[in-house]
Amino acid sequence: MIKKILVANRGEIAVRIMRSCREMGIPTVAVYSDADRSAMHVRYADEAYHIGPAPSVESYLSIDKIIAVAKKSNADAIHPGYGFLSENAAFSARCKAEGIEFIGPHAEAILQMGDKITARKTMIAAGVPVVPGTVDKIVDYEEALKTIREIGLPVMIKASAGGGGKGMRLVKHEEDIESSLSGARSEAKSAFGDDAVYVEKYIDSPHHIEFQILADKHGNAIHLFERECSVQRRHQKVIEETPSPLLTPEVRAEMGAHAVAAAKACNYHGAGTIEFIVDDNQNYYFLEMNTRLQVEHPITERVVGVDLVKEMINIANGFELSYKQEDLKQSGHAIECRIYAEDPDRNFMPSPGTIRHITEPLGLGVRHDGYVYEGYTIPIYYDPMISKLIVWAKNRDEAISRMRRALHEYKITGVKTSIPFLARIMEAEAFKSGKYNTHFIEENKDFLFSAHDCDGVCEDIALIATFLDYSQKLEKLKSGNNESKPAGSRWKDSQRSAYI
Amino acid sequence: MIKKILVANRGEIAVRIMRSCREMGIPTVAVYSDADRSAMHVRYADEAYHIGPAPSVESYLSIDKIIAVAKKSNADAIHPGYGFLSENAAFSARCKAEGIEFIGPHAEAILQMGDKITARKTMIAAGVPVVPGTVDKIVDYEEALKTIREIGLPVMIKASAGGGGKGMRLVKHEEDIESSLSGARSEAKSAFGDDAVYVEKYIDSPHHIEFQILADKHGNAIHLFERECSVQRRHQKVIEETPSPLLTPEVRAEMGAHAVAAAKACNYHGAGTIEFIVDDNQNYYFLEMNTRLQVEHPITERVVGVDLVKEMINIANGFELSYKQEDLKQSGHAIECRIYAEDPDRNFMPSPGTIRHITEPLGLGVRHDGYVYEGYTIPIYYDPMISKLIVWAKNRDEAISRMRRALHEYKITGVKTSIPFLARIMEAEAFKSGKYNTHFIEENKDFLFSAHDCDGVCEDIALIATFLDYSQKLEKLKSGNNESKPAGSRWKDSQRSAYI
Amino acid sequence: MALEINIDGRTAQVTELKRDGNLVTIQVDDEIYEIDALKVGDGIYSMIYKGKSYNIEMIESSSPRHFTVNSFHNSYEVEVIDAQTRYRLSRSKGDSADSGNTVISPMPGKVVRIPVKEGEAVEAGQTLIVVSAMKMESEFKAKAAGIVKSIHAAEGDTIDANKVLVVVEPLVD
Amino acid sequence: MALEINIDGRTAQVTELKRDGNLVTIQVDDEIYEIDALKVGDGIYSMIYKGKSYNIEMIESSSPRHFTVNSFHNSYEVEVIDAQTRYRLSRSKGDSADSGNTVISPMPGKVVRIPVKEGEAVEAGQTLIVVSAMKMESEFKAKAAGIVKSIHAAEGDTIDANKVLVVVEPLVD
Repeated sequence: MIKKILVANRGEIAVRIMRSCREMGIPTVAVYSDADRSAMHVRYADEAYHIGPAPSVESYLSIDKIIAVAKKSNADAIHPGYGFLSENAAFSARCKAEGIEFIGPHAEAILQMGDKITARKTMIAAGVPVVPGTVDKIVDYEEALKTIREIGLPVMIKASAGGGGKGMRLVKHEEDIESSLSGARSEAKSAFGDDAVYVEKYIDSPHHIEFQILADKHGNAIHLFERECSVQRRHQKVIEETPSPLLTPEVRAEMGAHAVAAAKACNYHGAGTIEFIVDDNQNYYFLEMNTRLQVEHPITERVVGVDLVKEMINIANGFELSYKQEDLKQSGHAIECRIYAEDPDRNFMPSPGTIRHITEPLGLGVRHDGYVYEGYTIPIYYDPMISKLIVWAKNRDEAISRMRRALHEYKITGVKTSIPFLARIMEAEAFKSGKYNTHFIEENKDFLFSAHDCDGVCEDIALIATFLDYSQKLEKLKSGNNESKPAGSRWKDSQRSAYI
Repeated sequence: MIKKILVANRGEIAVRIMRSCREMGIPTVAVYSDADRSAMHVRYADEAYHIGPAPSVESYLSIDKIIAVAKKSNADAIHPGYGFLSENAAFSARCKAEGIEFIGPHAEAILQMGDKITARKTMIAAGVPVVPGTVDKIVDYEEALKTIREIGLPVMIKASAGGGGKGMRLVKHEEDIESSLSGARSEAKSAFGDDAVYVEKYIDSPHHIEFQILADKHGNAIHLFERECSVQRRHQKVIEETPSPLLTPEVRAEMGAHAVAAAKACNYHGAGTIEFIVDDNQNYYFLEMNTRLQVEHPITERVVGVDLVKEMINIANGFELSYKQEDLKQSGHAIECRIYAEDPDRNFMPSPGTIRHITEPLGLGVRHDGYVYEGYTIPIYYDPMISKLIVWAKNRDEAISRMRRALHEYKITGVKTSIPFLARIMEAEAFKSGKYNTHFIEENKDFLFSAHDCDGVCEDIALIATFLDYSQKLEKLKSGNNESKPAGSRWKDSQRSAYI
Repeated sequence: MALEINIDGRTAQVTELKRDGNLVTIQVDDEIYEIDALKVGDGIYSMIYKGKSYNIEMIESSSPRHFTVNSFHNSYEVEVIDAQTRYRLSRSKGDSADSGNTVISPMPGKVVRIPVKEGEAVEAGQTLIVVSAMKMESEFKAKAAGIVKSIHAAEGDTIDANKVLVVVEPLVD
Repeated sequence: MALEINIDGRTAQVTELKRDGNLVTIQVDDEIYEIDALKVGDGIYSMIYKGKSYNIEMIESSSPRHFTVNSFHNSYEVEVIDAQTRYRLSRSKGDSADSGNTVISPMPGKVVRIPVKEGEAVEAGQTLIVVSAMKMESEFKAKAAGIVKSIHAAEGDTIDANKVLVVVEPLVD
């Protein structure tokens, strides 16, 4: 039985994992870099150890340092969260060698699914549909040409070790094959140290739909239905929902069965996600497997009623799954918005800084997974996601209304965020009707970046607020008090004392 | 169709009602007293109007002022929340007379259920079990003596117009009947202007279990199962949960049917609650009906999956209920803790003041309904409840663990709160086992008010924190900066700038 | 710097030995602590000591020297003892000034009633003033018999916390 | 007091006529507003005007005079125009100083690369400096051809927001 868990992560996911540990009565150990002494995961954990400088490579990515803290603190298990070391086969193997339970899959499964060509082969053998394309890596132009003619243009050339769009080329014309092939290979070589590439048919206007799976160490595997993740920008998910507005019950059941088959094909244990690419006619193809907890796991938790982190810990403990497939059903509808510290109007440029004020969205059907607090400075070294806003309602329309309401409540100053942009998505016809694919943001950008109609009053009110805020600052400067923090308290106080 | 709703309330319930209105696309109107300009409901509403001085009687209880704002703002409906005017028959009648929809029952139902003797008679006629006792009011000693001998001692003498423990006497010995009767009558006369009293058998160690009902204007009524409200102090609910750990499915179904019968017996429409007193053997008796939304309604919403405020608005709109009894079931377990600004160690003395810091509990299974924010001053004029923390989990044990976790996360400074006391309740054996009744707090007070074991370190750490906080204050004073607000920012900042 | 601090009845000597950013070395009576203490919010401290993470909430009480200190599982009543407190303690032999003959408002509120007059003789247990806050009335009573020396509020007044309301001159026995 | 404020291209005269607590009378160009304006948090205003309740978030941008002003549905870019700004605007005929020849960091970050040297001739569109923040690299390019006049950062430096990084002297045409 696991007695103490080191969480090898930071930010909202570290806190989220510690929440489940606390509910299970398992003490937690935080690790933190120089930039994170004031971070919430350090405050939240039962123990906290410093592991090095701010850059991840010297702290959160340092296997040796993290193992050393686990030994020092007598943690007998490590949860890697997502990102950082979560899909690092060497880390999983090292934990095993050190006698520490890695709360995630064994190294072989990570390797098998991490290499895209191997993963494709495994899926083909398991009877899971894959995007039409090559089975083995492509080395020369002649072979590429032959294969591409069979598949038909357009195609994608992809790095086998790839991810994040690197080593990837869209080929529309035959004359571009040669240059794209060599470009992808050299990019793959420099990015991943491996120039293996393969070819897949290009699916136009695809949907990105993934299935959550859980598998124990006794060969049992179940799926927890799908997540629709087609609202993306720069290959990054922005909004996720479940159920998918696209899938029929029949296709859902079929995809779920394939997801379970995929997990069994690599002797998987733990939580994982099978990503599918789906066209408008619900033809679906295995894209890749994420061998970790996903950012967007809470929408599944809400609609299926399962705490995925607790299940991961139970699986790591060697327990059998506590659910059978037939126990599970989707109830109601959930949507997640990722809140980033960024400026949507300036090409989503990151906006790190100090949080001056937060009013968090609360109330019926709202889950908020965050880690920032008033006075906290978001470091420049890590991901700009500051929280995830998850709503549930009995149906999709009500869930959209609730998300609009929650976004309306969410007030934050000090940094710019994607909140106004997300609110616009909730008002976009294509989103409201559920008829959207991965081109949604691109196709709707005029609407998403336009301002609302408002009588002239709104603009004048904004001017008045600016006037008051700025003139108060000037007064502060004049009175010699040039602290930037407590702007306004005095004025506010004077109002209050009049009331009491 | 209702087009604009005035919310005649303040605090968390005003905000909670406005949330549902916002999701439905219905604009809201806030009213506020002198003490509430900075209150959240004023910030939340689409419109806000000042209605007078801080004392409720001159503002939130002023029917004329509220009606005037409704007319001025063209609100065509009023939601009264709980407390204030919510069970005021004259207000319901006045709304009707002014052509404004009162989102709650008609005046007759309020009157019928507000007078306890009439309510008892109505229930008896409807076949709902009531506590054994008198049907009509008791006027003389002889009659009282005869009745009490029939019922058997001990008994309660209660004011018909009563509430809040006023005009109530527990009688254990026959020789006390005469003095208790006259005492109760004179207290009832002075408190309610009505000296009618009645006699009920005293139920020892009772459970307080209530059923939520919804009834439309077309004669349809359903119940939404029970809430167990036995954790009380001074007749005030502290913690509620659903399902009740006491009830068997058979008794639950029977009580639910009686709750529906009770609602139908007064031609009720809207949301209401039938309170039962239940002994250890699950014998249950009608106690009273609350003709409004209850504080603890969110646990029902979570377990049944219904937004009660939206249902109330739909009913007011004249719609038929959107659920049939057989559509509803209890899924999982929910617990609510009421968070008060009070000092549990000083006999729960109120602790109004300015909120200096809040870290709100978030994450899986947590709903938080609050209204205070950092920098907000809780006024001295109104209820000390600052928020409600609601958790859900798939079963009762997990719900208790989750509530402990949520209470652990909830950090608040500036005012004292009941959080540490509530956390102790979650650790009390009687609560954990589900075997408790309304004497729970009294019977467990040694445990609930004792300190935890902790190695000497905890105490020393508290001393060190005190040292740092106080010495920093002294430094501020010396450096001439005697603003009380921004304590610490400078020190914190100096740390941070070293990181970036 | 050193402070004398009373915690739930125990009086401790707390002395800062060294400070380097948020790393402080502090002696509490005979124990020396090297502790990483970070103020993360107004009254909120994150402390790391020997790898353990502690969260401390400091809530100011009846005076700037009184705190309720919460660490979730434990709640302590703490008082910083300065020269004035020490003098008061020595004079009253352990009774604090407000316990016997002075009513100090523990919270903001509104004065409902003052059933005594200046110069009036009062018994122990007699109600001196009734204050209402948040729908709850609190009665403050004389702890010992005496003469009402001064009254610093009037019925209907809105009062702040920590304000002297009524002073009773105890009878000399 | 009066201020000139630019909002999404419009320049407005904003003048305070009267203030009584949080009730302020303010003239915006020709319009006079009697408004109940309460600061409820750092950068958070609750405004009530003709019964309507507005919530305004003020987020400081690239300088203390630049704000992003959010009112949920609308997001405005606002600049307070002081004497210095006015001079700059008049001189550059509408182009703000940082648009043409000066790279100012819009956010804190780390300098990844500076592929130019002082004195070097650069083309329009040529990358002057690459800054990384939150796993994302931003390239800042020359808006017009010119000569690199000065560089105020080095590779590997951690920089604050609103810092001048590179100045390019435009070619005179």
